[in-house]
Amino acid sequence: METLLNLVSSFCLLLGSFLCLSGGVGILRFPDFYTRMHAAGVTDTLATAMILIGLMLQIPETLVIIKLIIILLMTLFISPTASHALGRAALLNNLKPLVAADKNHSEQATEAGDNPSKS
Amino acid sequence: MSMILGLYNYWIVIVLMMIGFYIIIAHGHLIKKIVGLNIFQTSVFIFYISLGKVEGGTAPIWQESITLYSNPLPHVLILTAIVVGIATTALGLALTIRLKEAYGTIDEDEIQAMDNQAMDNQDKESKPC
Amino acid sequence: MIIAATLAILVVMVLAIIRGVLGPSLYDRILAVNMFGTKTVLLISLLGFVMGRPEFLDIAMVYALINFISVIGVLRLFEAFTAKHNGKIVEPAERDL
Amino acid sequence: MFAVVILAGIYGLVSASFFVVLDAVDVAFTEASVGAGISTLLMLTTVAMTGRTEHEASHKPLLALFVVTVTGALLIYGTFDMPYFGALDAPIHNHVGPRYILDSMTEIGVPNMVTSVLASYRGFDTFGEVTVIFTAGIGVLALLSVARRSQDDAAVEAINDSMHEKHLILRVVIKTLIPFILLYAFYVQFHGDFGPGGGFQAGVIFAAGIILYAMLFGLSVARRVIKQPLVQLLSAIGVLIYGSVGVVSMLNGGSFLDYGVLSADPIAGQHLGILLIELGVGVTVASVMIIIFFSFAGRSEYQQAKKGKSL
Repeated sequence: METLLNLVSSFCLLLGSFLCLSGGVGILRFPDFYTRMHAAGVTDTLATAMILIGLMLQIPETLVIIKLIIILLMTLFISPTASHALGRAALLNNLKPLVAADKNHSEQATEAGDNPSKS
Repeated sequence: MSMILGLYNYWIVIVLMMIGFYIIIAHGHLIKKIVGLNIFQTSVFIFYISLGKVEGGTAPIWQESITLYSNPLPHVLILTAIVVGIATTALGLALTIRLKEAYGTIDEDEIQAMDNQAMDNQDKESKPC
Repeated sequence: MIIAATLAILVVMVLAIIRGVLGPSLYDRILAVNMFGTKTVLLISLLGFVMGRPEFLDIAMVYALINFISVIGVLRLFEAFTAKHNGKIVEPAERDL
Repeated sequence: MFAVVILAGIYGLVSASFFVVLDAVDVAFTEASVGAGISTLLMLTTVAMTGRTEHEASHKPLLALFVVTVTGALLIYGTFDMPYFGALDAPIHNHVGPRYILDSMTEIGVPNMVTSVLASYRGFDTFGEVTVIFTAGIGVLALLSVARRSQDDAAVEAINDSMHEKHLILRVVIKTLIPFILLYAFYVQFHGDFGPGGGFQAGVIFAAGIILYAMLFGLSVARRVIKQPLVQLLSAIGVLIYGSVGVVSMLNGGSFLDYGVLSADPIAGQHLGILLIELGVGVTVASVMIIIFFSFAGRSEYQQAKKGKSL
């Protein structure tokens, strides 16, 4: 039982670390804001969940597990909301996604951030 | 070598402190000055906290099985200092806002130039009398 | 295993800082701050386990909350700012900083 | 300038994790709630109000660099005599530190030594700090408060209403989240004896919850929920609670802020005293933070309204 728990916990931690790293590489390497946000937002949620579950399996104390569950719930609540707000704000301010067809045009828009949609 | 390993915390603090100091004296922009002040402040916090650290000790919350704790005194001092720091920072920012309203700029040199000009004008006005 | 996860998170934090410094637009920077914040939550909970005193998860909890508050706050303020200035944003100047 | 401020926010996050590594959990707690959240918000508000562009600097970096280098070199020279990092025989660990660590459990009976030192051994210091915070709150109020007029209110509310249409998801999520934030603040407040936490942190977290509400639902709505005169009164009451605990302990025959005499059993008296004092600290810090934010946001709305009129 003990070894099984350890094994599962190690697996979760490793998976979480891997997801974290891929998110980090994504946020650095992707070409425009929206893809970066995709990398960060998607990995953030799952990686956090994985690492926290891995930690939960490490310790028998109930209070600690409850606290970890609270953190997990809070992250699940918060991080998609934050991503939503961020993406929405960027879109409303005419930060255009980088599309292959009008690459030059949208790059200009990204730089200038001109004429926000609300008056 | 042991000196480097033993004293590196102070050197980090000094580097941070000097960065903050440089920002304060080299930039005219008042908000940047406040940011510099914050960096300076945090370096002092780190200095105190690193003084209180004991090798092998843990956080000063009493537990049956633990005998070696870090020193709680610096923690107390810094804990209050942080909250006081934010309060004073807010005061500084409030002053900045009022300066902006009064002068239309928050660049130190420009404010000084305006002050000097106003002073000169006053002198010119008062001389004929 | 915990140590490995901690190291991975440290690496990701460095990457996020790089994005925060580079980040061409303001939103990239906010994204970096947000990501940095969630990673800090993880780092602190992992560090609690590394140091053998996992009851300090309270700090991680505060982090999760405060990070959210600051991201929302930044967005709201920036939105109010752009609404106020009716689009006269000087984005190129911001890039130079 | 926004970038500068946001990077300063990251700096706050980093330094808080630094404090965790150095065992200072209470300090990390405070830095987490203050450095990452509120100070960034205040700076951003100021930047938004004063304009985000910076003029080409006309400073002389060489002289400044010289001064900084010389000072830094002297300071580094000064560190050569300092005790090594983490050494147990450093002077700081041989003065009053051991007494706090060894006797606080028998004298005060509070597991968290930081709380016992903060509220009991060094109650005078903390009283002074609370007064400083209170004074800073008054200062901000004096600098930024705006005489309110009803027609301004209507204009501001119209702007806010149009904005809120766009934030449905955020509003729903935050509405569900805020009770938990406030509850958590109370947990931090009353759990400060046993784990990291206490009045300072709880006050900041409570204020952060209110600030979140004010940001999403508009300042005028928040002001209707939390009356500003009440908050101003509360900030004074917090300091008064603190001071009066000291006076009561004097009346009971002890010295100022000596809680042992508050109850028949000295340890119970200490517990009671620390609880009351932390309550006073929490009330003052929370209300001062709320006052500061309300003043900043109110000023910004006032400027906006004035600009709208002149156009």
